Amino acid sequence: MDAHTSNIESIDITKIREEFPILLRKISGQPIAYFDNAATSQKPLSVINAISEYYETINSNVHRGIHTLSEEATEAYENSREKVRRFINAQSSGEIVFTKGTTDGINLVASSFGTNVVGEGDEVIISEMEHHSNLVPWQNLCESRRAKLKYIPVNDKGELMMDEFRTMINEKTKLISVVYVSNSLGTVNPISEIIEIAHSFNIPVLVDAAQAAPHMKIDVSTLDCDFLAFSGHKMYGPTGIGILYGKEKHLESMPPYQFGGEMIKSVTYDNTVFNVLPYKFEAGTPNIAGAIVLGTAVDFMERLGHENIHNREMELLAHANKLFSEIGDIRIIGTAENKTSLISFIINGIHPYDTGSILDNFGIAVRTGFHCTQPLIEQRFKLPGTVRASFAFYNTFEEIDRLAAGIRKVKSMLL
Amino acid sequence: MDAHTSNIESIDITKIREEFPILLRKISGQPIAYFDNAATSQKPLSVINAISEYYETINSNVHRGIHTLSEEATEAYENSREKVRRFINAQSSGEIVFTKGTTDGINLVASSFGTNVVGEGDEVIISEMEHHSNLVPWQNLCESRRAKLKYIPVNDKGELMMDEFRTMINEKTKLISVVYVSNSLGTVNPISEIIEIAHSFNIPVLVDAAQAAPHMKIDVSTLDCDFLAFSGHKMYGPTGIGILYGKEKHLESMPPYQFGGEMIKSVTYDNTVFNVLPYKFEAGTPNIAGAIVLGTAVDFMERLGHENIHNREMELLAHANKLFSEIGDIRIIGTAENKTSLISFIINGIHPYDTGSILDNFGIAVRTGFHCTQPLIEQRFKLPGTVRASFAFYNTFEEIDRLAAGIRKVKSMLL
Amino acid sequence: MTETKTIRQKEDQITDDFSLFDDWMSKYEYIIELGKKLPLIDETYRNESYEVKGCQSKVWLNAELKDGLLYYKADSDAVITKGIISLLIEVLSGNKPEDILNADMDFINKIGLKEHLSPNRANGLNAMINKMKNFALKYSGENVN
Amino acid sequence: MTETKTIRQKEDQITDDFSLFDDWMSKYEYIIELGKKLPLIDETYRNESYEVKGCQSKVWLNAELKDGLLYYKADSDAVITKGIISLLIEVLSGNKPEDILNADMDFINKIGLKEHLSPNRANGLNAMINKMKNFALKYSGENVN
Ligand SMILES: Cc1ncc(COP(=O)(O)O)c(C=O)c1O
Ligand SMILES: Cc1ncc(COP(=O)(O)O)c(C=O)c1O
Repeated sequence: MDAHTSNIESIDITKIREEFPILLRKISGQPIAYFDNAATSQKPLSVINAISEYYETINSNVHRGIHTLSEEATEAYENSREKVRRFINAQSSGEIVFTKGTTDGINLVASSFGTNVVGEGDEVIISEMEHHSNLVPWQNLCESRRAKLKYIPVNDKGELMMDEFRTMINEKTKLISVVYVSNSLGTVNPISEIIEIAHSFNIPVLVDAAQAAPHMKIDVSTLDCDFLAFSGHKMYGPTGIGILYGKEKHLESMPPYQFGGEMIKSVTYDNTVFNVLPYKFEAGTPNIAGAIVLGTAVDFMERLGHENIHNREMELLAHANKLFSEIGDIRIIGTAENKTSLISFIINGIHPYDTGSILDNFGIAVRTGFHCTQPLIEQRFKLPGTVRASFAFYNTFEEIDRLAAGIRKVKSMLL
Repeated sequence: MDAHTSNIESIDITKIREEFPILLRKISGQPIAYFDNAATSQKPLSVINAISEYYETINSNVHRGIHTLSEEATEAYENSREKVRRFINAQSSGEIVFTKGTTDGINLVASSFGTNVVGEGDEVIISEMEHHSNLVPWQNLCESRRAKLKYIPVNDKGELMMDEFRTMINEKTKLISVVYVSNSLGTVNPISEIIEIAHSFNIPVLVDAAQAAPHMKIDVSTLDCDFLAFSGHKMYGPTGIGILYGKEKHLESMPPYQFGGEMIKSVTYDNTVFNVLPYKFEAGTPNIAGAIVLGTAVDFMERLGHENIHNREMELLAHANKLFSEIGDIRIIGTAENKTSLISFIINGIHPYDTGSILDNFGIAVRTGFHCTQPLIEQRFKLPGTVRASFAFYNTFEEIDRLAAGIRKVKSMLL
Repeated sequence: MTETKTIRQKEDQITDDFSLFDDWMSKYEYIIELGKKLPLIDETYRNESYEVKGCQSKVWLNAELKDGLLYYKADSDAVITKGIISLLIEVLSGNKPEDILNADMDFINKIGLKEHLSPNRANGLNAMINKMKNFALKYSGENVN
Repeated sequence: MTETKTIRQKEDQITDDFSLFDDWMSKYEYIIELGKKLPLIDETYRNESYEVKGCQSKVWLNAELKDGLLYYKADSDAVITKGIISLLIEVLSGNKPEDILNADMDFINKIGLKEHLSPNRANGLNAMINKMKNFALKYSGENVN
């Protein structure tokens, strides 16, 4: 494969990049090479413009309003929910709850479902590679319930040790919450298998799909997961909006998480009757623009096609891997068979902070540090942090060439 | 006063209206007359454009990033927090927590502070005119703590009965939460007095300022309130963002509300140390665009000036009151001395739904129903709902003339 | 009776009637007239179990089977809602449950109800139709078994 | 000693030095050199109580008063951070606590540290300066009492 041409004809990279105005920016006099996509993706014009369009044409509070704007905003809001339902192939739109983001969704489950099913002496299983957002809520739940939190171990390649996992389950296990794709290693976990095993013991599974949503087709019906959470801002959508999918039977059984407008059916001074799904979990005025425009982000991804996105990103990853292997003194953290387009690495003897600082001066944006997986990086891999370059389909081979050249320069400056 | 000219020279209404693109829309062939401002306000171009600008120039995840975009986004995010701090005159920016909105803020307090201070047999005081968002969280808290929820009664004019309030306080009262401005009556409550009385008994007070923020200068230092919550979308800002102000000593004493990224200082598999204020209460990727652009909304309001906004809105209210009094068969619900620019009413013998439906066909957007204060409307005022016309400074005398004409038409069609 | 006038025919009739009005106001006035004439439901049915959820105004609805045909009665505290439900009853009442279940209620779009008859009605409207069809479902089941 | 070279003078010296570099890379290389020369802090101080919070790299800092003048020692696990703190020490170390408290540290802007020395440093930088000034505050208090 010629490293500098993509064999994906379905995405015209030059053209698609024009849809991302921020990619034209210069940093330190150089065009930006944005490799911090796992933290948040950039947004296409269709998404940016849809926000303006919402505010310029139909902005209004949703539900209960009988005037035209309110009806139009409500329709757009519910249409977006339906788009998301299709996007992840949920059974009903009552299972699609708009949240603030992945963290909000996981906290909702930990609070409303967790306290229902986890009692004293029980056990919750997560993994060693969880993002803080899928770790600290369970630490907190287990502490307050006097339950035990267990971690599926991670091998040196950054893969879950499935044999260990099997032995960790017992009759006290009440909940399993695992990340679909690791944000610091890139590992795509065998989530179907985990769910299958868990269900054979009747244990519900929450999937943290924050890093899966931007990169692969999610199918909650096929996965049969009990809950699944992701964020809009990582999948080309706006900030402040996310999705919690939950099986109807679970959502029905759970108490509301927040209380207020929208989530009630009727209120008296003595008593409140809660609303039906999904509204029971959407207290207060929602992020209306965010929710509607999340639908635009879904449209955008479906226009590109999951297959095309995946293929393009795999080519970028292969190119980067090839260049990195030629540089030397680089240690890649996370070398699983099944990975998304992300490389976490350190240059031997150089602190990630130094690497990131110098790369920034070449206009290259990488993330450095623990990537919100401090125990994984510090306790499991015994590192002071890593440098993470995470690619989106709109990155180019040339940008990756610049990254490789930048790393060589860092080495020559610091070693 | 000539009803059709404003004596406020400081706001050029024709010019300022040009900053609100949605006001040019036609509904049913007529220019929209948007009187649903209490549900959500429209947004000026400066706000709409600031959102696009954020996404087109500095979009990036905040904090911890060392590349330029991340630094710029972080700076803009923290600048906005500082603007909000000044806007409400808080002591320190650690007291300014970005939330999803008023509902989110009140739930945070009910959950993290409420469970700390309210125990079995204790009492919480709210009022009969609370929005569901400042009512249902306390119902829930009191139910789970086996505490008692008491309501400050409302007189026929829609004012809090302060003498009753004084007698309700006792040594079991642990928390008072009251709305600053009623969203369904327009009443401006004597919140300073309430806080003074409460503090003389050492009882903390939360102020629901959702309807105050768009209409008046809020000064938390002068008020000396313990908590105060409001929403961006009602004060010309974006949806999905709000503010919880809390006194540092309270926020320090409270456990986190949500757990995840951002709100931690360090995490190990066994233990988590939480971050300093305000980050302890900002788990997960925040609504970055929303938070930054809330600052733009603050700029917008300060450019207009609280005084100018207030004067203009009082003129609109006076004009509407005058016209309404000439129509006949109208009952206004909420006739307090101190009101914001809002009229809740029913036409005798006509269901609010009928009125709202017909007005919509004249391009007039009002809200009908309980306005998320069902107990107030249904139990206290024994009504099936009201029609609510809530004015913002950008409304015009002509629009109010059309409203009055529309009401006459409704009467002729239905009576 | 259903032989002489099918649901489709009644829908067409209403669509024809409405096509005579050239502004929304006349349509409204007509609907309000219909609303005022709506045969009131018995007091005993004005309670929660007969309430249609999802309308801003209160709507109570009941249905009874007579000789294999389903007859509806309803009331509302809002006149426009009464008018709308009166149209629905006009079309559906007196038909076989099976025919009611199959009705696509397309006339609602044709007469411009959804655009002009005040927004949220879309919700309330669907709720009313659903409740009516639920009665039909219940009684069609009874017929079969 | 402080008579012969004030904080301001040291700042000016550094600003002059930096003005000779015409690209950020030379500035970086200079800072990296400084970093490598930073006198290491004693092992005993490499613990949490001497850690500067708010930097992505670890920074340890201590100060000791000798003859009324304050002397700093520091270390970091990142070289650029070491270089930056070495500049701060160059300017502040060996001065009276009062003078340190009054230093406006304006040279940081002048030499372009904030724009080119990698972003979040703004945070880390402030944290380092704060910690240094806190030492000065503590010892200026001791002087007075
Ligand atoms: C007085 C009052 N309190 C609370 C709220 C809730 O605000 P939000 O829906 O933005 O959370 C509102 C607005 O709906 C309100 O008017
Ligand atoms: C794997 C993973 N889980 C959870 C999160 C939290 O998502 P958010 O910050 O949008 O709530 C992230 C992103 O930061 C992530 O990468």
